[in-house]
Formats: sequence, C-alpha cells, structure tokens
Amino acid sequence: MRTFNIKIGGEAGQGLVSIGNILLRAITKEGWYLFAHQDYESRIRGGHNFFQIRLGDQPVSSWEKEVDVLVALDKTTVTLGQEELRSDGFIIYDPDVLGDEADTLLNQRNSIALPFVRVVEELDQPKIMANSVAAGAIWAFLSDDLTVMQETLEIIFANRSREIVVGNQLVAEAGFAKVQEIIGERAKPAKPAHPGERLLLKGNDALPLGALAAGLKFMSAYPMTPATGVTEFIAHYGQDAKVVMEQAEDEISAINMTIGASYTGVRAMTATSGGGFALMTEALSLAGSAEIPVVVINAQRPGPSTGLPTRTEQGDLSFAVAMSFGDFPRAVLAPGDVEEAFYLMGEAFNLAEEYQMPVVVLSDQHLADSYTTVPPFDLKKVEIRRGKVIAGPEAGPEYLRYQFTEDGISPRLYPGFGKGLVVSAGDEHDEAGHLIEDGEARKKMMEKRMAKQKLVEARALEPVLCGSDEPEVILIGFGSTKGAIAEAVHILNQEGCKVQGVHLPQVFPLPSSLEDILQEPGRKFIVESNYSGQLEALIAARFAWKPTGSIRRYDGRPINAEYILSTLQGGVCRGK
Amino acid sequence: MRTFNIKIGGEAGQGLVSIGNILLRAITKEGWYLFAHQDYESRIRGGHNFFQIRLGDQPVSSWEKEVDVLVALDKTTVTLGQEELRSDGFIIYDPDVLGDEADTLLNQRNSIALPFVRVVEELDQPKIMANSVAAGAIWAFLSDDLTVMQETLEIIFANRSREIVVGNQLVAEAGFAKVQEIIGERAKPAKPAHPGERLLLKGNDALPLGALAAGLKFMSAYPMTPATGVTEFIAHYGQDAKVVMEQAEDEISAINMTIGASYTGVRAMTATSGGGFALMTEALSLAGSAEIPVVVINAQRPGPSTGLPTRTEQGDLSFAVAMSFGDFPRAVLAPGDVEEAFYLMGEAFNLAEEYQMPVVVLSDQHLADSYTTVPPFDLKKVEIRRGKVIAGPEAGPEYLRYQFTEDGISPRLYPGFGKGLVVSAGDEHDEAGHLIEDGEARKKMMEKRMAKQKLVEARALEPVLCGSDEPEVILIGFGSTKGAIAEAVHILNQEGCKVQGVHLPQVFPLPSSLEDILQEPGRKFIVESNYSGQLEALIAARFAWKPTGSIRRYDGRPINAEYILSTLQGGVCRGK
Amino acid sequence: MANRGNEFNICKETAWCPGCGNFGIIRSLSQALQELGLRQNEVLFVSGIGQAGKTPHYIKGNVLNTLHGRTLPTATGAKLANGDLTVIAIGGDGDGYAEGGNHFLHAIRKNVNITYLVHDNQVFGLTKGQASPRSDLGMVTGTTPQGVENEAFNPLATAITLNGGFVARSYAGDQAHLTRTIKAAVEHEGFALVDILQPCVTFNKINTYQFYRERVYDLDQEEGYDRTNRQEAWARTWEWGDKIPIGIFYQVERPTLGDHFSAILDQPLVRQEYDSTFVRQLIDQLKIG
Amino acid sequence: MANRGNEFNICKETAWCPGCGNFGIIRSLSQALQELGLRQNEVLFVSGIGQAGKTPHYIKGNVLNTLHGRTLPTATGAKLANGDLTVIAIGGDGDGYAEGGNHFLHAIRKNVNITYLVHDNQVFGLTKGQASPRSDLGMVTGTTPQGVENEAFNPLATAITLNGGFVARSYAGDQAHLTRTIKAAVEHEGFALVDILQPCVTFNKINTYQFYRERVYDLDQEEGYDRTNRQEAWARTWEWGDKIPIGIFYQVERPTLGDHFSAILDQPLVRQEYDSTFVRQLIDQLKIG
Ligand SMILES: Cc1ncc(C[n+]2csc(CCOP(=O)(O)OP(=O)(O)O)c2C)c(N)n1
Ligand SMILES: Cc1ncc(C[n+]2csc(CCOP(=O)(O)OP(=O)(O)O)c2C)c(N)n1
Ligand code: SF4
Ligand code: SF4
Ligand SMILES: [Mg+2]
Ligand SMILES: [Mg+2]
Repeated sequence: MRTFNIKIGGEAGQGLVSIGNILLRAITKEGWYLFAHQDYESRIRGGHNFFQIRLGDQPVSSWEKEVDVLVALDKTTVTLGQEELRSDGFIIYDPDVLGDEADTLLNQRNSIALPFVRVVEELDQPKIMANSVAAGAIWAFLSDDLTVMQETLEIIFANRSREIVVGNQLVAEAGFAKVQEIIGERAKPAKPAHPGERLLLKGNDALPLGALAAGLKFMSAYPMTPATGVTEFIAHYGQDAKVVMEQAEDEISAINMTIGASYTGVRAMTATSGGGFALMTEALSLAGSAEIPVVVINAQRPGPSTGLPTRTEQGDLSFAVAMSFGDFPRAVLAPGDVEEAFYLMGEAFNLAEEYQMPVVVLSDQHLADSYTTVPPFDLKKVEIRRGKVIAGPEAGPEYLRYQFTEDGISPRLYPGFGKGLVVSAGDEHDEAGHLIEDGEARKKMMEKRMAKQKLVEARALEPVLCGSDEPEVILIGFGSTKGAIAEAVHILNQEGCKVQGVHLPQVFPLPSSLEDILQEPGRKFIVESNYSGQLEALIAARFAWKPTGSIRRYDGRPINAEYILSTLQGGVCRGK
Repeated sequence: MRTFNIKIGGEAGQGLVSIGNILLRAITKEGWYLFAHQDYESRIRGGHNFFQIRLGDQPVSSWEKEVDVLVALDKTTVTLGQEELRSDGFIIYDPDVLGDEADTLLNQRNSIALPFVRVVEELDQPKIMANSVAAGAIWAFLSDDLTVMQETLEIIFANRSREIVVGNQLVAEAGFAKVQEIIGERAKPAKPAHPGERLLLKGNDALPLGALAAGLKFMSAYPMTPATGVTEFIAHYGQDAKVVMEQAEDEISAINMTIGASYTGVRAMTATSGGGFALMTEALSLAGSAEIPVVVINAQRPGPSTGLPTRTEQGDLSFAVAMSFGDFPRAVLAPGDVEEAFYLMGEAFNLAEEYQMPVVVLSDQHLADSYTTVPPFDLKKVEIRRGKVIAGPEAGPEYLRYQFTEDGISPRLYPGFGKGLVVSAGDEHDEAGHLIEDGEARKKMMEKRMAKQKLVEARALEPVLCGSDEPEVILIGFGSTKGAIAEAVHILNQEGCKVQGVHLPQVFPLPSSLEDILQEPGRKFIVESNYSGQLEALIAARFAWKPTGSIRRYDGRPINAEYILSTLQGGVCRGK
Repeated sequence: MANRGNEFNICKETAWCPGCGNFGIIRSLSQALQELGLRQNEVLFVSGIGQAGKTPHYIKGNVLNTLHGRTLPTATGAKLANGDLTVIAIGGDGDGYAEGGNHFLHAIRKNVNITYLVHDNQVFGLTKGQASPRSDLGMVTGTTPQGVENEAFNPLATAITLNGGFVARSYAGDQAHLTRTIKAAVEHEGFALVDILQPCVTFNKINTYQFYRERVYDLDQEEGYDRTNRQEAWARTWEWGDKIPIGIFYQVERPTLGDHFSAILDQPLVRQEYDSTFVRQLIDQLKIG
Repeated sequence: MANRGNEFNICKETAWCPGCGNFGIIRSLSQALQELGLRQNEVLFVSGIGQAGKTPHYIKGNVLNTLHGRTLPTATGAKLANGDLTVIAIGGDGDGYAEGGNHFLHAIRKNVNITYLVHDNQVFGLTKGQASPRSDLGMVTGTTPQGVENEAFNPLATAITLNGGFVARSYAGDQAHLTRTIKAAVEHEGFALVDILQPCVTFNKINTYQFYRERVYDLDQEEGYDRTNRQEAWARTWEWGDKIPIGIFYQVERPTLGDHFSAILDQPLVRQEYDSTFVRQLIDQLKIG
C-alpha cells in the first residue's frame, strides 16, 4: 500500500502539535485513513520534537520512515529529516528561521520557502496563527480544494471569536496558495471509496473512553507521562459522565483510594507508568488477598528508572506479570491498537470483577500518543459483567465474604446493601474475613483464591492472527507492536513468503491455544520492544519453548514494519 | 540418624523463648549439634506458639515432627502436641494449668507433672524463674550431670545480680531432680566425639554478621517481621562495629537512604519483607539505572499481602527476580542455612559492588528464626572485592561516571575523592551522567549496562549438590529448603534409592551448569514453599524445561524431610 | 469486655495483651456508635496493620483491614464511593505518622468526611516495641539502642497547621471522655482526628496508665478556651509535661471533599446505575466524516 | 546566563523554558556557593524528578539525580555516609510536598545537616501543569477542571511545627535575597529549608513575576522580628495576600542527626577503612564449647 507521509518537526512550544491536530481532523474528514505518532522530549520548550502523519486509502496501522512532506519549524528538522525524504518529497521551511544556511542545509532537495510568521503578519493576523499557514500549506499536497480544511478550522476554533476563525482560514488559504503555486498539478494521494464515519483517537483517548463505556465510576491517579492523558481525559469528562476523579498525593494513595472505592462496589481504576506502578505493587498484593477488583493502566516508557520519560518501550512486562509478592490470581492485558484499547478496557473490568482480582492493562507511549482512524465504537459490543454479586434479603446477617464455593468465587456484597457485614482483610482470613493462624485454613483459602487463576487461564483472550494460515514463518508480539507486525506480515506475504502474525492481547495468563501455534511447523520470531526478551521469557516459563529468533528494539523508538523486515534481513522463508 | 527432639509449647509471653534459649546454649556447650525452629503467631501475648529443638551427634539440618519431650505451658500444647509424641516420649506439664482436665488431656501418655511456678515459690524465688525449672527438667533427659546447665545459667545471667544467678541455678536443680526421680536411668542421646567450638546462630544473626564481616557501613530499615532481627542486630552492634543504622519513616525512605549512602562509597544495605520490598522496587530500578550498588534482604513470609506475618514461605521469588520495571542487571541469592547465610552476604556485597547493581538476598521466616550450630566462621574465607574503584590523581576533572568500557563496568569514583565530579542519574544519560534524549546513545548505554548481566550470569554461584553422583532421582530447591532436601536425600539413599539433592544458592541469574543437571537422565522434582511453583517457572523461562513433578507447600509451615518423602509417596526410584 | 445487647458488640477473643489500652478504646468506640444510633451495616471500619489495626475485627461492622500505613487513602476512596457509610479509619501511631505520614497530610487537606482514630501508644506494638515517631526523646528500643534521637511528632499541631477541621486528643483510660470525643468526631462534617493516648503495657514503660493518670486534664472543661482559635489551639498542643490536655483542640467547618464533587454525588456513586447515554453522546460527538 | 570564572559554572544549554524562574534560582545558587568558597567536588546536589530536579545537571558539582519525591532520604543517606560533603537537596513543590511529603516530615525531624531548596512554582511543571499541593484554591488544571479544592499546603508552617531549625522563603526574582538566604541555609548546622517562589511562565498564570513583584517584602529587614520565636514565626507564615514575606522565618540550633552518631562519625564513614577486628572479636565471643 502506497501511503502518504507528512512529518512536522520543531521545538517544543513551536506549535507542531497544533498543526498536527488541525491536519488530523481535516484528513479524517476528507476520508483518508491515518496513523499518526509523536516523538517528543522530556521538556516543555525547545529540544527537537516531531509529529508524523501517515495516510492512505486503506486502514493504516503503523508508521513508515520515508516522508513525502517535511515541514521544518527549526533547523534540526531539516538536518535530521532530510534522509527520510522521498526523492520526490518536499521540504517546507521558514526562510526566516534557516536564514543564510538555507541553501547548504537544504542540499538541493525540493523545497518550499514559506515564512509562516511573516505571512500572518502581512495579513495583519496574530503570530499564533502561523500554525494554520503550515496546515494550509500541507493541505495543498493532499487536495486541490480547501473546503474541508476551512470547515475543520471552523470546528477547531468553534468556541473562539468569529475573527479568530476567519483569520485562521485566511492564513491557511495563503499557505495553501503558496504551495499550490509551486507544486502545481501534482497527483494527490488516493482516497477510500466509502470512508463513512470514523473516530480519530489516540490510545490515551480510547483507554479512558473504554473505561467510561464499561461503567467506570471512580478514578484516582498521580500524573505520570505517558499515562497522564488517561487521567486528564477522565477528569475532563468526569462531571458529565458522573465519575469521581481525584488527584492523589502519590501513587500509593491513588491505588489505595481506588481499592477503597472498589470495595464499596463501584468500578474503579488508576493509571500510571513504571515508577508509579512499582509503588502500587504492595497494594496489588492486597487486592489479590482481599479479592478486591482493581484495574491499573500501566503506560510503559523506557526504563530502568526515569529512563526516557516521553519515549516508548515494552520493558515492564515481566514486572507487571510478577506484579507483587506472594501468589494470587491476576491478569495482564495488552491492547495493540486504539480499537482494541477501547474494547479491552471493558474486558479488564469484567475480569477484575468476575474474578475479584487486580488486572493490569499494559499500554505504552506509542499506543498512548498515536492517533488512528477507527470505526465508531459499538456500545452493543461492550458487555458489562459484574460477576457474582448479591444484595437484599439474600445478604443476610450470616453473609461470608470469602465463602468457599466450587469455583473459588465468593459472592460479593456491597457494604450497606444487605444485612450482612462485609469483612475484608489482607491478612490471611477465614470465610468471614477474620484473621487466622491455622495452617489448614490458610491452605484452603489459598486454594480457593488460586482456583480462580485457573478459570482466568481457561478463558484467556485468544491470539489475534493475521496473514497466512499455513505459515512458514510466524511473528509473535503483544501490545503496540500489533500494527507493525501486521504490516510486516502483509509485505512479506505480498513478496510470496508465507507469514503469519500472532498478536497477544492477553499476556497473562497466556491462552493455552498459543501452544498449538508454537507447535506448528515453521520458524518463529518474537517481536518486542525491550532488551531482554520479556515476552519470550514469559512464553518459555509457561510452555517450556524457545523461538527461532527474536526481534527487539530498546532505543525508545517504536518498532515498525521496516524495523522488523530489516532485522529479519530477508531469507526468512525457507528456500529463499 | 536418630535425633532427640524437644518441643516447648505455650502462649506468647509465657517464656518459651527464654526456656528455649537456655537449652540451646547448654545443648551446644555440651557438644551436640542442633537445629531449632520457632512457630509463633502475629501477636504479643496469648495464642499458641512453640519452640522446637532437635539435637544429635551429627550436624542436624532440619526439623522432625516426632518429639521425645513435650513441655506444655498451656493446654493447647498437650492437645495438639500429643500425636507428635514418640511412644516412649514424655509430656512435662504444669498440673496447676491443666487442673482437673489433666487426666483426660494426657490420655495415658508418659507424663511428668511439674508445677513450675509453685516450685519457684516454694524455693522463695521470683515467678519469672519458672523458666529455669523447665530448662532443668528437660536437661534430665539429656544428661545425668547438671554442670553444663548451671554454667549456662551463669553465663546467661552474667550481667545480673549474684542472687539471680544462684536462684536460677537452684530452681533448675529442682526441676532436674524431679524429672530424674521419675525417668530414672533412661538412656541419654549420643554425643559427638569431638564437637569442638561452635557458634549457635539463627539466620537473622548470620545475615547481619555476614554483612558486618563484609564491611557494611550503613543500614537503614523500617521494622517488618521476619526481617526485624537483622535490623536490630545491626542497631545493637552498630556503635561498636562503626556502622550507622538509622530507622526510616518507611521502606521507601530506607532504600533511598541506603542508595544515597552507597553512592558516596560505603557498603550499605536494607532489610525488609514482601510488602516493604514492594515499596522498594521503584528504587531498585533507580539503582539499576544509576549503577549504584545496593543489597536488600527480603525475609519472606506467606503472602499475598499481610498474609501470615510470622510464618514462612518462598512466595516472593518471581517478584524478587522481576524486581522492578525496565531491564537492568541484577542478582538474587538465596542462602539455604545459617552458614551459607553468613558467607553469601559477603558475596552479595561483592556482586553489588563489582557489577554496580542491586542484589537481593532472599531469606524467609524459617531461615531467619531457626537456630543451628555451625563451625566458627572463617574470616579468611570472606573476600572483599569492591570492584573497579579509582581515586586520587586518576580521578581527574575529565572523570566520566558511565564511561564506556569493554566489560560494561565503569570505574567508580567516590564523590570528593578526586578532582572529578560524580554525576549519577536515573534518567537515561551519557557517559558523563547527564541527561540524553537520543536513541543511539540510549541504545549504547543500555547495552553497556546489560553487558554486566552477562558477566554476572557467567560467574553465577554453582549449585550445591548432595547425595548420589549417578542419581535416578533429583530434588531441586533453593533457600531454606536446603536442609530438608539434604535429609530427604540422605534417607532415600539409605533406603537404596539413588537420589541427588540440588540446592541453588543463586536463583538469578541461574548458573548455566544447571542445564547439565537438567539434561541428566532420571526423574526430577522441584521442591519449594509456594503455591504456583515459582522456581519451576524461573527454570523453565531460562532453560525451556519442565520437571517430572513438584513438591510444594503453602500453609505457612516449613518443609522438612518427612514432607518431601510423604509427597513423593515412595516409588520414586525406577523399579521400586 | 463483652458489651451485649449493643449493636456494636465487642468480641471476647482478641490478640491483645491483657491490660492493653486498646480495650478501653474499643469499649468507647462501641459505646459511641451505639449512642449515635448507627446500625452495624452502615458503618465501615478501615484499618491498617498493627495492634490497633486489628480493632475492626473485634467489633461489629463492615471491615476493610488494609495495608500498614494506607488506612487513610483507602478510607477516602470508600467514602467518596459510598457517602452513606459512616467511615471510621483506625490505625496505630506507626501506621499513621510513620508509614502513612504523607496520607496524613493530604487526607487532612482533602477534608474527606471521615473519623480517624489513632491508637497512640508511642511505639510499634506489633513488631515488638521499636520507636515510633511518637516515642519520647531518648527512649531505648531495639532499633534505637542509643535512645530515640528525634523530637516526638506532634500530630495535633500538624493537623491544625493543615487546617484540619476537627483536631482532638483523648485517653484510653478515660472512657467517658473518649466516648464523647468519638461521638463529636463522627458528628463533625469533615475530617476528624482523634489521637488517643493508649498505654502499651508490654513495650512502653514510660507512657503508662499511671503516667497519664497523673497528667491528663480536660481541655473541654476549661473556661474561655476557644477551639476556633487556630493559633491558640496550635500553641496549646505543645503542652506535654506535668500536665497533658485532652479534648477538642480545634474545630472549624470547611467544605469537604464530597462537597467538591456535589455535582456528581447527588446520591452515593455506588447507588448510581450506570447509564450509557453520556458515552453514546460522546462517541457521536467524536465522529468525523 | 553563563557565569564564567565561577567554580560553580552554569551550563548554557538547559531544558527550561525561556523566562523560567529556575534561571534566577540557579544563578543565585551558583553565586552563593562561590561566595561560600566551596569547591565543586565538595558539593553534592541531590535532586528529584521534575523541572527543578534537572538543576544539578546545569551547574558544576557532584550530582545524584534520583526519583520523583525521594530527594530527601537519598540526601540524608549521602550526608550520613560522607559528612564532608556539602549536601544540597533540590526539588519541586510536587516532588517535596506531594510525592515526598512523608520524607519532608521526617527529614526535618531527623535534622540532618543538609540544605533543601524547593523550587516552588505551585504546579507540576514537567508533567504539564497539573495542580500541586501548593496550587491556589480554585486553580483550573488538567486534573482539576473544576478548580483546585484543597487549601494550599504551607511548607513553612509545617516545618516550624516540626521544629525545623532553619525555615526560610525566598524568591527567584530577587537574586540578592536568594543568594543571601542560600548562603545562610548552607551555613546553618542542621536541616535548612528554603522554599523559593518560582514563577513558571508556561503553566502558572496566577503566581507570575508581576504577582510577586507587587507583594514580596523582606522579613529579614523587619525590625523587631524575632526568628527564634516559634509561635510568632508560625503565625507569620500565614501571611499570603497583598503582602508576602520572604526571609528567614525561624532559626534555632538543635542536635543534628550526625551528632547522634558522633561515636561512629569521628570521621566520615566513607573515609573509615574497614577493619575486621570487631567482627573477629564478636565471633570469638559467640563461640560456645
Ligand atoms: C509495609 C509494611 N511495613 C512494615 C510492616 C510491619 N509492621 C506491622 S505493624 C507495624 C508497626 C505497628 O505500629 P503501630 O502502627 O504504632 O501499631 P501498634 O501495633 O503499635 O498498635 C509494622 C512496622 C508492615 N506490615 N508493612
Ligand atoms: C513515581 C513518579 N510519579 C510521577 C512521576 C511523574 N512526574 C515527573 S515530574 C512530576 C511533577 C513535577 O512537579 P514538581 O515536583 O513541582 O517539579 P517542577 O517540574 O514543577 O519543577 C511528576 C508528577 C515520576 N517521575 N515518578
Ligand atoms: S503489645 Fe502493647 S499495644 Fe500491643 S496488644 Fe500488647 S499492650 Fe497492646
Ligand atoms: S514549564 Fe514552568 S517550571 Fe518548567 S521550565 Fe517551563 S517555565 Fe520553568
Ligand atoms: Mg503504636
Ligand atoms: Mg513544581
């Protein structure tokens, strides 16, 4: 699939995110599918960031290195971005920024000098509108008609004054005209035949939206990149959605508030990243022992420690699975894209409540911050299963919170909803929830709890397959590598190599059907964004199995199809 | 080996630990080898606790269920302990406590009524001396001569008044005489020919003593059973040993103080249990990133959560190995007995400092609280290797804390010890320690750090073997099951079954030589004190290998040889 | 120790030492709740780990016995999710002022409408007597063989500094006072701290029943004492010598955390049926094309 | 912004926004250390995570850039192990008063001899402007769309309540005052807190340069102000309106944590060669038989 790629680079604070957002909306409105990712530094102003949009007439699931249009708000973008420019690609730059160095820097590539700020000043508009000049300029590569862009600006500035809307439209038109003048009749990217309505979301929108759809009622969190977007989304819509979102003084407070709320019978969650997750682990063990449902989103970034706070990695997998001290039932989900992120949040709450245990949803910066166009979510597909809950007359005074049952699941009573008392403890306890010391009683309670783990395993989410049914090569991954693997599989199959992609939306417990895949003939590779091969170790621990090889990335940048293909270095299929 | 077993049972606060301690010392002085373990509830007074001593003429490495003398300070001891009494065993009880129920409770077992408190009162001594009556009474089963017991009381009350010493000796004699009168010429347990000097220590003595011998200079901790003993040992000897031990406000403070101290160049550690360890994990990732040596003792107890705070389990293994978020080098050691505990602490500090990383020492309540007689530690065997350290003129102003080197280890400079500046960070950094954003630089630094992990793996501590060299059956374990496995192996070999025991003093990274053992013919069983088989998963993750079967315990009580044998249920050897 | 006929019955079996100050506290607690006319299942006790933390297991009510030091955030979450529950947080001085110190600061700032009882025995009881932030200077314990080096933490002064709306001290040995104080605390709208002087007969040989008997006096009875005067209240908390005041040091009304969410909490969160209307609208609103 | 010729040279490249109050702070810090005649390698900067936490990377000295909120325990451990180092702990208001609140309480109680500089911009800068415990009531941020509901934390009053030996406030926009205050803090024997009002030009539109310029006045210049009067100091910290005092609010001498270990710390721990004599004796002493 030929896609069209736009990259906007510059310093933090120069407005690249604003330009990107205008474009994303307009592109979606015009009908294209897109995937957009962001690369930024751990600072508020300066440095070198970029915003990259890839669009096409079919769904786009990952990013590509080569770009068609490079918009340079600073010099670094020109220097670093040049080698990624396709031979017929264009650099749009601000001559006032590049100054005398322009010629040397541009190195004879196709380029368009566009003094963004000067353009707005000449039109008597405020400087801040330079973003719309850039958006308009880029639009000229996509369409001969500015209508959709103008409509988009109208919507984006809807709650601002009429002058602001009109001003932005005016300067966008100027940028558009300037580029049109230079590139002339250049062919435009193909558009889908029947695009229909779509949502344009990033992982950090889809996850909280999924939580709201699943009936979230309470959230507490402490800000931490790249999870903050989830928290701010819930805070933003909290009042309308009737969800209490309370910022905590630290992550320990956040998880314990969440547990306190959940104990009373509401769906509750928290969101954080590795360091905050570490601080929450003690409470996860409490949730395991006291059998209190809780959902934790861990949006990963490259560790160890503070690492690269704004980059991506899948290096918390082993830790999330080990989770805390002692044995207790748990599940770890790992959505691969925006759509899966939405629906898996519902599953996370269902698992947490049906099995009364902690569930971790592993996200990462790449999923969190990357936008995709997706079909509108279907709320009919969001089933809310709250597990065994009793109330009213059944919940008589003899209620036992940890009653022994055949499946290990004791019916929940929400405190105050029945005559019975709800006694929960993290100390080892009897059926009533009171503390015990006896070995036999402990053994029984441990077995009761762990019986649930077997149930969770039995209904683990199935691997999501793509590509060939009779593969010679299998690529296995989890989380945000899903799109990259799918694209790599697609390319290889087109090249005549029979390849299958296996995405694991649930990484713990792994579905037993994975074993069948592992036993199939063919060479198998595990693709993951971490140094040590944490998914590989997890699969080995469960199935005593090792892959043919592995594809790993740990420089903080997201894996894409090109990365996979170049690591495989051709010859992956027998006989080739 | 026929051993002699004494069990003292009663409520917390009734003095069983005092009786036990008097006996332990006297038994050791008299020449026997011993193993003694403690079983107590999470409370200060009341409940049902016991202190059990097993002695013999050869080293004793574990405990046994059957007892020869049962000393009952309360009724429960009589009720619960009876079935453990050997047919020729005796119950010593206080008729004033059992009262009218004595006959029913005693159920026609051999018994000796000894009103401990009344005895001291009749001798005009204070009540508290009842402990010595019991100690003297028990002594009558061990020896015809009270001298060593009297010497022991002299030593134990050395810093008290003369009257107290003499009083205790007097009442001990009364207890002794009373029992002698009843049991008469009963054969005494065999004694070793040349016992020599020995130490009598529990794990919670050996670990801190090992740390002192390794040059510990700083400790900070927050009390948590069963690790508190380590902390209090260091606090107690701190002033004389010139070690700063500072109680922290929480575990997060404890580990971060420890890291701060270590950064300046002293050997530093902390000690905790599962919940506290969980709170420390974020800082372990910092130590990994900033390459600051740190030793953490995690004395395990049964989880999840508060679980059974005074019991034993090995359920934190997976968590300790996963340790924290992100990939970084680490090691996890698991001493199996008092002697190993001492020497492994030295190794822990050497590993931590040579590879500039966090090292976890896994202890557990059974190791922590169980006493053994061991040969005096040989300080010549304690090598102190502080790794690459530079100072003085070499440490010029161009010093780079994270200099790239062939082996990944950058020489340490202690701040203030040279002209150079020591810049350490948990953010990803360059060689100088300053923050970076670049992908290539990150990759290089990650590879530098992880190169150390390979070195650690290459020199992993070898498995400790016992039993047959050509085994048909292999029992594999780690940590405090060492003695139980050794005894089970011994018994099985005596029964003609060729069995080998494999104890792993290092559980991460596992030694590669373990693979050879796994590949040997014969059936293999993994013995561990947890529900899910965490050692099994760890071995599978590394070697993609599964055992024939597993022996697990998770009721909070320690595994012993009988437990292993009964789980194997005979027939473990082919053809039997 | 039984308290029959009471809705908030006390267990006869406990894991506490005979003579422990906790017995006085649980009796007053039971009495206070009874007098307030509450029902068992309307009350939630949230506790940490320690001797004090075991309290809820010995009295009738809903119980969430959580982690050492995490009493307050857990109680805060529970109260926000079900404001109908009377939430009583219970912990030791180690739990609240050592491990849980940060939550102490911020729960007061948030002014969540709960009652917080601190069994202040000035020692870590359950772990066998180490120093707590409340231990007196110089106290020798297993971790402080050279004596405690830090000035004792003053929870009342700290709470007043944080503008805690109800700041009181009582004494386990004065059942009437304690009962009255707990009642006032539960009735107070907002965060109510009751630091309870609690003799630990096993590990604290300094702050004994006798020590307190000779020293405590009732501030509530003092004429002219103005418990709305923040500065005076703060100053009075420093009296800790021959005389030790007990009573309500400071009381003011301020908006509670629940008030802040009044637009959402028209009824308890847990009583609100989930309704997908808003999410449906939001998705519609997000549609492009 | 360069400060050439100075032992504590400042980097030209930083990750801060132009105009950020941090520039004023780092200049004063550099100046103060220079004036104190210290050498680069005698100084250790310990910092947390946040914009403030980056400071040590931009000035010459030893650096331990640790975790968000853990500045103080790390600095405490370092100081105990090498008392020869001048230890300066640096963090943001989020770092120190939110995530690190418990350490704030207890580091003051321990009275370790370090200087603690809090870059108080009343906001979480690095994570893009969420409310901090220092944010004003009603401030709208990404996590508080209905406005901040908690009264702002008062670090000075809290430190005085904990009997912190040196409690000061200064202002990033007053270089002379800040330099002078940092010098006094470093010279103080014991824990010295300097809360520094720091405009965040990007996220805090309330507490701006102009806001402070119009309000701050120097308490140090006030005649009759007695900085050893604890109660008066406490009361004065509440002045936060048309006038905002800066200066040393409270200063007293008390034994430091190092003093407590004087039997051990006759010279810095890290300078003491390990000697096995004691362990050998202890093992001998433990021998039985
Ligand atoms: C995270 C964690 N750290 C330490 C402990 C061990 N611990 C249990 S109770 C306790 C202290 C108890 O003191 P306090 O809170 O004053 O309660 P008390 O027993 O005196 O009533 C400690 C340190 C724990 N359970 N969890
Ligand atoms: C455990 C943990 N939680 C959260 C974060 C994310 N984080 C980084 S800086 C910061 C707040 C910064 O605010 P402040 O300390 O006031 O510093 P400023 O940036 O304002 O100088 C947060 C929440 C983190 N790094 N670690
Ligand atoms: S140790 Fe102290 S606080 Fe704990 S039960 Fe005994 S007397 Fe009470
Ligand atoms: S965000 Fe605020 S605190 Fe951070 S550098 Fe910019 S102005 Fe300074
Ligand atoms: Mg206490
Ligand atoms: Mg700040």
